Amino acid sequence: MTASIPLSAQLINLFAAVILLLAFAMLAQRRMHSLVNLFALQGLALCLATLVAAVSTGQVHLYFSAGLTLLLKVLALPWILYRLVRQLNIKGDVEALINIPTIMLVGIGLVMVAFNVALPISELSHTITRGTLGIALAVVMLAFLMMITRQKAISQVVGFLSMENGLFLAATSATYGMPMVVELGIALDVLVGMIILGVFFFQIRDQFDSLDIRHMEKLKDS
Amino acid sequence: MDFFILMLSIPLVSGALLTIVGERDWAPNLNVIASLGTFLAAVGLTGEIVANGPRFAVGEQFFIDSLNVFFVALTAFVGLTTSIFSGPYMRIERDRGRLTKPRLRLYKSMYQLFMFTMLAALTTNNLGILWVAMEAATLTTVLLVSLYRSPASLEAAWKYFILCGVGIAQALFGTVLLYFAAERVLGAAGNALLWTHLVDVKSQLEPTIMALSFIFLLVGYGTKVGLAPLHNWLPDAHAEGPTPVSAVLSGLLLNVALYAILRCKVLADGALPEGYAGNLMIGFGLFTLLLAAFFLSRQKDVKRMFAYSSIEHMGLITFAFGMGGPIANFAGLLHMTMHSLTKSAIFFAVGHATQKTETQLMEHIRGLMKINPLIGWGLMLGTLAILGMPPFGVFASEFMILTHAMKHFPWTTPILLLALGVAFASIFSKVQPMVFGETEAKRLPHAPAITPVFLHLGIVLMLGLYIPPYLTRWFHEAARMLG
Amino acid sequence: MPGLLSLDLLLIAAAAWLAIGLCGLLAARHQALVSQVLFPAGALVGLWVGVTGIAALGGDPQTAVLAIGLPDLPFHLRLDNLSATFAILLGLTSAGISVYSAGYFGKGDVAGLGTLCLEYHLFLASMLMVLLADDAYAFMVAWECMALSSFFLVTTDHKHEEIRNAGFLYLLIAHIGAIGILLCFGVMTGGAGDYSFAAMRSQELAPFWTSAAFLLALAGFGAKAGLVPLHVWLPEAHPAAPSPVSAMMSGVMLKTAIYGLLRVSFDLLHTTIWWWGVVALVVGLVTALFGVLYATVQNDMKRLLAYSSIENIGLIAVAIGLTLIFHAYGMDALAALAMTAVLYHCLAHAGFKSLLFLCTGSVLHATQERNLGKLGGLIHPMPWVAWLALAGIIAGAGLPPLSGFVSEWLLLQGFLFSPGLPHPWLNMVVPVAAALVVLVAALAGFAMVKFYGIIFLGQMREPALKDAHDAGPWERVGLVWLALITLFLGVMPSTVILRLDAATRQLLGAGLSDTLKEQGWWMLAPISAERASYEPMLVLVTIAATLLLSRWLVRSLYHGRVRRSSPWDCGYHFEGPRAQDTAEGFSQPIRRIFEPVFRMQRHFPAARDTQPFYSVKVEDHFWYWCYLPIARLANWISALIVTLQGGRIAIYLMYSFITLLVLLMVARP
Amino acid sequence: MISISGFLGQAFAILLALFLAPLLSGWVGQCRAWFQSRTAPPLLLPYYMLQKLFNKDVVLAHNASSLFRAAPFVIFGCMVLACAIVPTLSTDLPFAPAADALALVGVFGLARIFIALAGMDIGTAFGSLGGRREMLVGFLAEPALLMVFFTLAMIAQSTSLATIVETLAHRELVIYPSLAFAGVAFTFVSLAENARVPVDNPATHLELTMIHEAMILEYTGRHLALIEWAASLKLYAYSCLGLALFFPWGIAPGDDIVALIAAIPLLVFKLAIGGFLLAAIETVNAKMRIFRAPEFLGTAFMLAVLGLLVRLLLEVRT
Repeated sequence: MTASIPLSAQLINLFAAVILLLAFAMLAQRRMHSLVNLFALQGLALCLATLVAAVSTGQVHLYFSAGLTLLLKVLALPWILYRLVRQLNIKGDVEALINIPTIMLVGIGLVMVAFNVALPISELSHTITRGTLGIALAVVMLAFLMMITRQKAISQVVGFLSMENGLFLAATSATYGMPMVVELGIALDVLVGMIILGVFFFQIRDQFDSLDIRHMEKLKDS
Repeated sequence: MDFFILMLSIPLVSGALLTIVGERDWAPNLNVIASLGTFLAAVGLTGEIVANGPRFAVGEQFFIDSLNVFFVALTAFVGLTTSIFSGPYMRIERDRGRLTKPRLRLYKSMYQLFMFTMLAALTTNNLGILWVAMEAATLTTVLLVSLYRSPASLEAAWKYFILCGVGIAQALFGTVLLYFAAERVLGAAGNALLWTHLVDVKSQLEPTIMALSFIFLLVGYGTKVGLAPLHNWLPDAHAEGPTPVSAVLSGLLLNVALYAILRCKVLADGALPEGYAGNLMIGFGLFTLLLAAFFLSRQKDVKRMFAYSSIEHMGLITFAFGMGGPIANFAGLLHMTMHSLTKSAIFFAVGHATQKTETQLMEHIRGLMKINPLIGWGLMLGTLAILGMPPFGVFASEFMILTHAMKHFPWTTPILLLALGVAFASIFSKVQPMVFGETEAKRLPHAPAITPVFLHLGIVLMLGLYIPPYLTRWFHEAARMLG
Repeated sequence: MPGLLSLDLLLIAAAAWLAIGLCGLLAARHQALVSQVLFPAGALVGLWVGVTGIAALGGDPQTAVLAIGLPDLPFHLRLDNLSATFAILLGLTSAGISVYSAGYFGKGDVAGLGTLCLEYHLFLASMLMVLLADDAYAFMVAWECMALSSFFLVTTDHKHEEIRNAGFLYLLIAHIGAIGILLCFGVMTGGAGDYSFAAMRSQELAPFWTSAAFLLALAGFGAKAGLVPLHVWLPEAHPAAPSPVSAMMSGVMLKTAIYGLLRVSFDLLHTTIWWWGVVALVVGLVTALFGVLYATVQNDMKRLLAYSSIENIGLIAVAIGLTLIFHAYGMDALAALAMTAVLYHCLAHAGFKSLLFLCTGSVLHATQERNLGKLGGLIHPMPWVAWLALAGIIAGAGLPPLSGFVSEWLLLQGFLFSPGLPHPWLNMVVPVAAALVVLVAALAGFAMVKFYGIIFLGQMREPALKDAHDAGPWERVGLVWLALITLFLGVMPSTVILRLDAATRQLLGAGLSDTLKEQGWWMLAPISAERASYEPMLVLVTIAATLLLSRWLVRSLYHGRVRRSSPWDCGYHFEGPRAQDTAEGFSQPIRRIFEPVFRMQRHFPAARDTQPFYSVKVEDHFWYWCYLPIARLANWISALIVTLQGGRIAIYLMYSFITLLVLLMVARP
Repeated sequence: MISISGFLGQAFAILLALFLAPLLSGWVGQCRAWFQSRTAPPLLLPYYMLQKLFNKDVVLAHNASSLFRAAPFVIFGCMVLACAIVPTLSTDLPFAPAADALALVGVFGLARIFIALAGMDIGTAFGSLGGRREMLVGFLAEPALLMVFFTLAMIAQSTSLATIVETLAHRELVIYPSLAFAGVAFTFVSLAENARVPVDNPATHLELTMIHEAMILEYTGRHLALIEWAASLKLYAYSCLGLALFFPWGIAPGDDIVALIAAIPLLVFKLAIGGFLLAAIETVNAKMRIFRAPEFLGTAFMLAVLGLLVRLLLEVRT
């Protein structure tokens, strides 16, 4: 069966696998700098996957999409994050809530769930990249897991952005991307969101002297 | 001039304008005037739709039918009254030193932008743009929630941002899946996310994908609606933001998010076996209702308590839409309207009450009737209205929901009874001593903006006793559209 | 008035009440205007309602549709014999209470008289609308307006925390009851969401759902009427409210609940199952016994009356249960007898209980004291109130020749003729129930003697009581009016029952009029004169004649000399008022005999106490067995649930995640 | 409706009651004295007492109210009415439909309330004590009495006393076990209601045990006379009731003058026996503690209910 898959599909699958791998790496990575690096790499892989899809299908808006990803996920957001990390002087994350091997195990379980859920859908897809839908879902879930387990505000945000990567991968793999206007809107939202978050980090540090989200557990009912 | 374009451009332009001119003495008036303009445009649009039927705008990207025009009118109206209320309220906040001029500028511009995003979300025909607008609504309100820059408000805003961001990301996944399903029927042309097109082919959509898509959409937008257990951001954001923001969050944002779910439900119903989407919504609705009722009994902060009350009502509305059918849908729509009007009125009254007593802790608020009878009566009547006491309109919808549930889903009624009973006891036992009783607090010199409170309550009262025929027709049409 | 139906006249009355209320709000600053003009005007409207109701009895049902209400469901109104009966009750009783209020609220400084006037008349108007409503929505709106306005009336004096708590408890139970009623209507709703009563009447329900509807109605209306165990609000709310309001609530509002129960179980549901009757009978008996026992041990005069109202509602429920049993077995004549007892007791209780509550109002105004332990001897400064209250307690104790006896007599007749029920168990149980009813009636006498004797007789327990003043002219008019109603109902039962017959006939298809018509107006013999008869007029005349004759004879044959001296008291001279029985002391035998029924905390003086004292506190078991456990349970659950909101964002994210995962795994189409 | 002869008969019955009642009290007192080996007071002692009391001035406490002064007349009126209702000589009484058995209980209740209230009026220690105890006895005795009537009413299918008596008097000789129960219960209730040993003792002012006497301590002169007379009327009414219900033979069925006249000596004879038995009961029993009274009356109630159930179980054939 493998032989029948065209090269472009094999490439996209490869990049998807890389994205998944990077998601795992981010789950395990504790140093903030490296985390941002990994995020940028993930963005790059996504960009390349979109590009391959664009080349192989010849759809114009996928080129735009790839370009947008490059601009936003590979250049703009990592740059903003680097600046934040430097200005806020964040070195590494504190010990995660659960130890890393356990998280990894949970992550693997999630990947299995995601594949299982996506399987019936993938079979319906006519695109060359249908197998990657499961990977995309897995990336979303891993990002989710990362957000749950991290304790620094900034790493939560990286997790959030990684989740967006997973969503874009899904969009690309399942349907060759969303309509242009939607993708632009999404990109704008992400960018604005990031800027607002940047402002936010400073406010949080001013108020709490730290970006540790454990300081933000005052509002509760119990 | 096209009312639709006018309605969307007024808040956008005035938002920009308010950012540019900064905080001047007349800025609050500009805010009100802009809201009034939006409201008038919305009224004009409504009249147009009622007279001529549904229409498109900007190609097919926007679509206004009897379902959303009703939300548009409601949103514009509550937006107007809230802007009227926020004038005196924010002035008092500034005098108390809680807010500075730049923040007031931020408040007003963000307020207008928020109105823009919500109106856009309501009127768009494109489910992708709907998502974008919902996300934008979150972004604009995050800054409003953290307006006081206190630790608590920052924490609330952070939670709001992250939880809603994550939630909405799932909605995006759902949208992608929906697009995926639609593309198989409608082709890769750009109209595969247009709701009008989707509705035409809804029965041909692939059930497996639609089920998955609806789950993601429900969880995603449900986070914004405040469905338990995805509701955790809601009480924090409501309690820590300025009161006008609480009023619009509760009165409008939740509605818009629920509206998004409703649009998706119509599609899911077409593609999926009978009752699938409905049962999910019934489950969420009941769970939310019950949980919120018990949360209510432990509240100390007045705004937080009413935030939980919003969760409770959202649960009830979700339950109503989950039951489906003309009566329940009608009741759901009516309840959304009533809840918006009543809850924002309550928040107005609560806002003044907290300003006068300088605390949000209920045990320290006493004798409002003595401090200012209008505020006292406003809060008391508002509370009774929200608790479903006739002759207020909330009762009309609860009446239909409960009787319909008894007839068609009798097993749910014990849960409804329990939840409504607990909610009643919890809220009323706290509000009553706040309103009644003795107090040492003196009357404050500020004149409260009490008109919006009684305007809202007056409408709610009227709708409880008499729903004008055109409104009825409109509701019916919308209810029919929901299936 | 040509062209106007009785229904229109009643609607005009409701509108007039509303208008009076609004005038009161607008004229809030002119206390004299509000009290001396508006309240009497309200009384006139009440009279109008009563007269219209009387005129409407026996006529065909009249219907109307108002332009307001829900879409597709405008307010349907209907005036039939049942609603007319209760409209009479409402109109005539409220006329007396309103006149009384003119005096009561005119004196002293009543804060917020304008709002009070609005609430009061809104209360009246909504009660009238409850009676007229012919669809579920209109009924519920009127019903809850009634609850709401009465809640505000109860909390008129909201400075005191216990009054606020009483109001809260009242509204809570009323609301939960209302939801029950609503669900009951939900069961009966016609297809396609037709909420009108007409649609419900034509609806065929499965037996399970019919029973569900009945039980929901019993619970829902029972919460309002004060059936055990939903009675707890009643003894709290009645003392808290101003006396005219207590009178209105006890005398009229509780009856609207009875009206609702009758409407649902005999009109809207057209099948009757025998065990419903047993349920109502048992609940009613427990309520009546419980109410009367607690009434006897109260030390607060208004609480005492409140518990007595619980007792009377219990008796009414017993009668309803009996009616249901007879009706289920098709014994129409007996069902009609029991139904007449229901309606008659509603009327009677409305009269005498309002009268008694208003008397407590006068006492309260004159002495500022509700505690029986600080009253006494008030017959001297307040002869009007005292003598009129005597009529109230005689009726309340169910003694001839006043109103209370007639209904109890009818009820017992119903019990007596029950053998012949085709159910052996019922045949056994029913006589025992009758015995308990008699016990209740006898205990009611005890409670009434305590009430009257401690307040009005004996020596004054506080020196300040000497300055008490009698009721003013407005108040006297109100009291006399209610006393006249009590007397009229007592001595003219046949006349009244002949009119009420229309309502009985409407509900059951049978009535007492056939037998009654053949007899004179003075005679009440529901089955036949050989089997049972009662001629209250003759009783009254005989006693009165003997009284006058013997007095005249004694005076003319002997003399009428009187000397005054100190009381003899068996030669002891414990002159002070402390020697009399206290309120606690008077009820001591009851506490002793029925000890397990009460939750008592007693303190006995010890041998070495320097300041020995005795105290006893009687509380309601239901609080400890029923309400507090529920409250604790709810508290416990909520304590558990709030841990969900623990403040940690990671946990919140996890909820979201788990929800998603669960749905993905479980919710497959 | 009301025939002249019936009306005359009614008037005669009332007058007879008024005349015979004190005599019955005197007779019971005399019998008691014999049983206790005392010198008996004259049979007509109650008449002398009444005469003396009517002649005396009324001495009222300073704070006696109008209710206190009115109560003796009301009580007297109630008792006269009761005597008018109870079929003594004939069942053809125009007043009989005025009140059936239930209403009769009501009339007794009315009298009881007035006497209890009058007792409380002066505000002395004994007065209110008496009132309280009277009501205690009352609420226990009333249900028992009604249960007795219920049993009888079921036999006769009527609560009208006249009908009951007629049915019982003219039935074929069937032994009703339920009647036995009812009879015993009725005796118990009558003892309690008429302030007799073992519940109360009319002949003593021993403070701690008084019921009836405690309430009327403050009464003097004509008021006391009326109350004493009313008390003997009550005893008479109860006695006649008992006789009519359980030994109904000899009561004239209609306005038959001969039977009516024949009924008088029979009634006097039956009353004499009854009074003798009452004195016997009062002598062989000891007065019990006031808190035993509930047990005593509870027993009566139980017996009456048992009678009812026996009636339902054994005698009703459906």
